[in-house]
Amino acid sequence: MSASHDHEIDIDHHVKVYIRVFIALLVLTVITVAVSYLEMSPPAAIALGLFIASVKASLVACYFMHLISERKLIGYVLVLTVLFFFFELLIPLVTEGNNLGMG
Amino acid sequence: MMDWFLRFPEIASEHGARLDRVTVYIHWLMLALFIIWGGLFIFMLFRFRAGSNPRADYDGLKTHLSTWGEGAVAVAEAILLVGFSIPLYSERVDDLPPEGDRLLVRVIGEQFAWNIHYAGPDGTFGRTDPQLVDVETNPVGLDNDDPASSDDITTINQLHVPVDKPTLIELSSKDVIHSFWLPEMRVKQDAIPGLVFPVWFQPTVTTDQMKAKVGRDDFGYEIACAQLCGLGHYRMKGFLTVHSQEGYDAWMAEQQQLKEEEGDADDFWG
Amino acid sequence: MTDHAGHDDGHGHHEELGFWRKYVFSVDHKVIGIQYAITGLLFLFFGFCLMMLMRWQLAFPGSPLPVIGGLLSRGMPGGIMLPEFYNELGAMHGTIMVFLGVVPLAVGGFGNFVLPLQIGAPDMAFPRLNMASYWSFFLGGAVMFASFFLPQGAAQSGWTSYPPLSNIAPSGQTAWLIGMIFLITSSLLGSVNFIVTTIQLRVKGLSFFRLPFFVWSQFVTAFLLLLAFPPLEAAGVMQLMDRLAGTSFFMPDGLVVSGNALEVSGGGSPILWQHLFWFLAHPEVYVLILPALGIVAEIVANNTRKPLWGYKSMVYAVVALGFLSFIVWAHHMFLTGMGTIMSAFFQTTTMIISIPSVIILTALILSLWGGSIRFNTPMLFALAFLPMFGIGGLTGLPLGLTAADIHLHDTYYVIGHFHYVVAPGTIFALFAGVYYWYPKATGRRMSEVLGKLHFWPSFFFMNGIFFPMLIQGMAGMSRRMYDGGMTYAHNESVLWLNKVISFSAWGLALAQIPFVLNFFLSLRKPKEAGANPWLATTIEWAAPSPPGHGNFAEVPVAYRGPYEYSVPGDAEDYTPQFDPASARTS
Amino acid sequence: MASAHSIDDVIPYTVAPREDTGLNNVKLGIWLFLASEVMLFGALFAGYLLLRVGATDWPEGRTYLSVPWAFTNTLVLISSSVTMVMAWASLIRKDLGKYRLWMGLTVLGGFGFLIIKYIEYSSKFHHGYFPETNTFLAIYFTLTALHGLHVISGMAVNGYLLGPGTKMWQTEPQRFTNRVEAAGLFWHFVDLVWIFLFPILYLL
Ligand code: HEA
Ligand code: HEA
Ligand code: CUA
Ligand SMILES: [Cu+2]
Repeated sequence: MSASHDHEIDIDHHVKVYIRVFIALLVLTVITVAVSYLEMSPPAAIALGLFIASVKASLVACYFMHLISERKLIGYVLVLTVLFFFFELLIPLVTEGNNLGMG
Repeated sequence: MMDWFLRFPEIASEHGARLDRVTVYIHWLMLALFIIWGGLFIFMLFRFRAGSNPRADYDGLKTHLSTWGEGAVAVAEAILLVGFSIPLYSERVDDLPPEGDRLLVRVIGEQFAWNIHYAGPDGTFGRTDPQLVDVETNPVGLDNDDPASSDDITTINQLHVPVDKPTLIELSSKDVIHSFWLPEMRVKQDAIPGLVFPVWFQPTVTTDQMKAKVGRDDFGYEIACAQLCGLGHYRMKGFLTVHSQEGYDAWMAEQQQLKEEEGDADDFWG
Repeated sequence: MTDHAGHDDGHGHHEELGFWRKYVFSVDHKVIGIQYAITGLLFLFFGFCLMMLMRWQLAFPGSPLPVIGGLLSRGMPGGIMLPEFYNELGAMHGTIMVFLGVVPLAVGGFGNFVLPLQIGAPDMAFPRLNMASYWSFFLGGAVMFASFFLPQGAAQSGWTSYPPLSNIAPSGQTAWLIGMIFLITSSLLGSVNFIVTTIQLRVKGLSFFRLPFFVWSQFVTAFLLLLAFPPLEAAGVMQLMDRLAGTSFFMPDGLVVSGNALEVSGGGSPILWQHLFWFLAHPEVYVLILPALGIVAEIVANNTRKPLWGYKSMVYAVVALGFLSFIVWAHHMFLTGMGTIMSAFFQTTTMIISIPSVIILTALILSLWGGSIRFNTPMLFALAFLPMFGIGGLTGLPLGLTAADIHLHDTYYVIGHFHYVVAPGTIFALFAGVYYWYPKATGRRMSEVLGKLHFWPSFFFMNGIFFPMLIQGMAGMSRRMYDGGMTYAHNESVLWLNKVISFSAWGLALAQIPFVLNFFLSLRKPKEAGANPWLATTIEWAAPSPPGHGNFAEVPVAYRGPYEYSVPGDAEDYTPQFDPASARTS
Repeated sequence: MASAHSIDDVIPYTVAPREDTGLNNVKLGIWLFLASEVMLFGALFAGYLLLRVGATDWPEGRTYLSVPWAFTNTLVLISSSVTMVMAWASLIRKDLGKYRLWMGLTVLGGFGFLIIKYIEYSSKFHHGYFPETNTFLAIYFTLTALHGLHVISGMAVNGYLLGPGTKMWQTEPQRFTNRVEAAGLFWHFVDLVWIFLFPILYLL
């Protein structure tokens, strides 16, 4: 709980932010769908789709999950996790990017 | 000396000795480390036992020579890696023998046998289809309506190749993962269903020569399965025969002959 | 949550719990630790028994096994082992030893019991989660054990469970997957607990660089479990889907099994499983070794009566090891059709990861220099660990070079490599830990005579088992061979070693008798060990033996580093972390 | 220390943060748990990529799945994330009544999501689309079912905190607020996963 560093007066401000984030999320969701109807090459579509999703996810993480004002330690844990997450994504890369298949 | 100590199987391929050399070098490194560390270890156990050294020394060893030791290990590993292992492996998987000067064979693993498929004199493989597979009569699922199939030879567990000429194998599997292993050729590669992998080697010693060399008349090269593939894994054995070029040609002619005699029914296996 | 909670202001108030709450569904980390340890030891023993059956078949292929064979009629009709049954034994020996024996004992047992004590904590941060973790493990173990009684027996596709073989295997494989999901859940709950406990519950003065090396090793281990296990859980779910819902995650198009085209949609990839499996299983092998290194470090410091040499570099090395262990996994897959670039990458990371291991081992060996070495039983096991891990680790190097691995992959050389690390390595360290912390857990000492009677024959037989395997592997003998490799002519010259190995294995079994006797008979001795029988410095020795509820009579404070032995100027040759008085203030 | 519980009263930092880390145990614990969840979904995501890249042809999500339903579900889940954080904010304002309202809405949102998921699933089955039909549907069902399980777990926790769990507010308000915050973190994470699943499965 963040009570130790958020003062209770802040909470009204917080609530305002939540509402704004909520609206942003709604708008971005509509954009995601709209964009998917555009005629785009698959790689571009995927890149754009994932980009919008990442923006939305960051909004949720930063504001609803209070990451933006969270303690450093949590940040370290997440940086580590994200790094290992990228190692996981090496899996398809290793398999597809460089294998000997001839058929 | 290390070769003797390590007791490799006989060696009969052009690249095999170079692979073994890496194994030998790394074992020298290991032995050196083990002897140095082990010797020091035994010495210290003796020298610093409570009986002879009743009060321990708070600071212990004062030199940091060991860092150099660790550095040396790293350097040795780097040399083995960059100088030997990476290029040798690259040669295995990238420098495939070019068309023309090679024998191309398909090997398809199944529980628990190796199906061998030769393109025959026309050099093209007939079409195959998993739907056509019949364990008894058509193990590789060869489509006999395809003209290219007419001279194809299929055998079970019998791989015949000429000496001193690269053999390129297209390796695959029908059911589960197997591993195609020719110990004397220093060839091992997983056979994974859904994928086809190239494997190649250039035999240098014919079966007959090897018989003479090891002094045993019943000697034969074996194909082993190295990957657990079910209850018959332990007996999924095939045979590799390395002929002289003439011997190989004669064998191939004989197979063609047999195939014709069998007529269109291709329930032949050798 | 319970209602009969004491409304008492004071700490360490002892309330009476019923038998069930005290010994079975306990939330006390010490009880849970002991539950884990005993269950783990029993599973080790069970895994050992499976292996002894296999060794019979390997030494005397096809001969009926007297007496015991008759009892196992499903797998051994007429006392003669069936190949399916051999495969069951192999797969389950591996699974049980790794996931139900060593990890529960090393992490669940020693981690739970010792870690909170060493950091001066009253318990784990989440005691109920801790209990849930044990019971989830227990359920997983029960499922695995029960799977032997399925009509077609337990899993038989190796502990690695490679599909498509495992996809088309009998129902034991489903039980294996369900069991694994329980075990993974257990490890996840446990690892969250260990990390939070280590970070949050360290007593005053115990900064990270004053933590005993054991705590560091458990801390890094917990991160490995936390982040490496989920991929296997995902893979397990996918394999369950393949087996139960008819999907084809791991099955490509066009499979033909026993001459019949398989009716599946296809499109899957068998290699995907291998990646997800080894993404866990390589870090997992460090899970097997790090706690062992931690135990050995504690015992070496204590019995050389001097600080560990290079403590800081050991800490950096163990962190580096943990980190790197996530990017070497594909060295188990060199022969799955890997190209030059990827194999170069994984060979390189594998060579790099050997360096921190060399650093840790070097530090431990050089710690002996200038020591005043006491050769008690824990120390003997800890010392033997060093060269045994040395052999195991060194034999990992050729496997990490593809040029050598082409010949050695899937041979007994690999079996020899990793058993040297886990059996005379980890198992010895675990024995050392049992002898070392038994007085803390029970208040009683184990017998030194029986201990030495346990050590020397075990040391002898362990090498009798595993050294010949390296020779067999070099000669080209494949692993997982039901008939011990006698089908193949190239194995002929090393077949006789099968008997040597098997007799050594049975000898090793006999060598465990003094241990079992010692373990149980010592329980009947008087509780005279006292709080600090080994004259040690770390904080667990400040608590009474056995520690009561809440562990410490008063909350300890850490005044100095963990291994202040033979401090110049101090009268005693040890200056505990928790002791305010010392000649040298640090 | 009113109504102390037997084990918790000896464990430090169950409620108040530790000075040097600035965190209490629960907060750190839930984040670590979420880290492992990232790796869990990450593995499935890696599997998805591998299967998709390796496939000869890969159906567009739209051919099997209903974008309007999934779009609605995205809105439902996002809204329930907002109500969750509002529930927590009400506790900070010491307003239990508002808390009940917002938390109730959050649980309702979970129900809404599941109902829509149920409609989607049954229409798939109705059309003869099953996990075994092809790899795309296999990964679709696996991912969404696993996500659905997370939704159900989150609802169970939230339901407990809405019902019997509220008792704690009377005795240990701070601790209760911490619990709601931790439950919220989990719930937002479930939302976050869906934010990725939606485009990956339905749109791309
Ligand atoms: C605890 C377990 C453990 C540990 C610590 C290790 C450590 C290492 N392992 Fe091992 N490994 C396994 C368990 C382990 N392994 C298992 C279970 C398998 C097989 C799984 C299966 O297929 O079923 C396996 C398989 C395996 C393979 C795949 C082989 C194959 O299938 O073809 C490879 C390949 O690179 C490998 C490499 C290594 C390396 C480089 C290390 C390095 O980290 C080692 C570094 C250590 C050293 C270099 C030692 C330093 C020594 C000294 C300083 C000298 C000391 C001397 C004295 C004291 C006298 N291992
Ligand atoms: C941690 C892991 C671990 C451990 C400790 C061991 C220990 C041993 N293993 Fe195992 N083994 C594996 C992991 C392990 N193994 C794995 C992963 C495989 C591969 C499986 C596969 O192919 O899929 C394997 C495979 C394997 C094979 C190869 C089978 C084959 O390929 O066909 C063999 C062959 O001999 C073998 C033998 C042994 C022996 C002799 C021991 C001995 O060292 C055992 C010693 C055990 C003890 C000393 C325990 C003593 C405990 C007690 C006495 C308890 C007392 C109880 C109380 C006080 C309550 N193992
Ligand atoms: Cu085929 Cu083993
Ligand atoms: Cu490994």
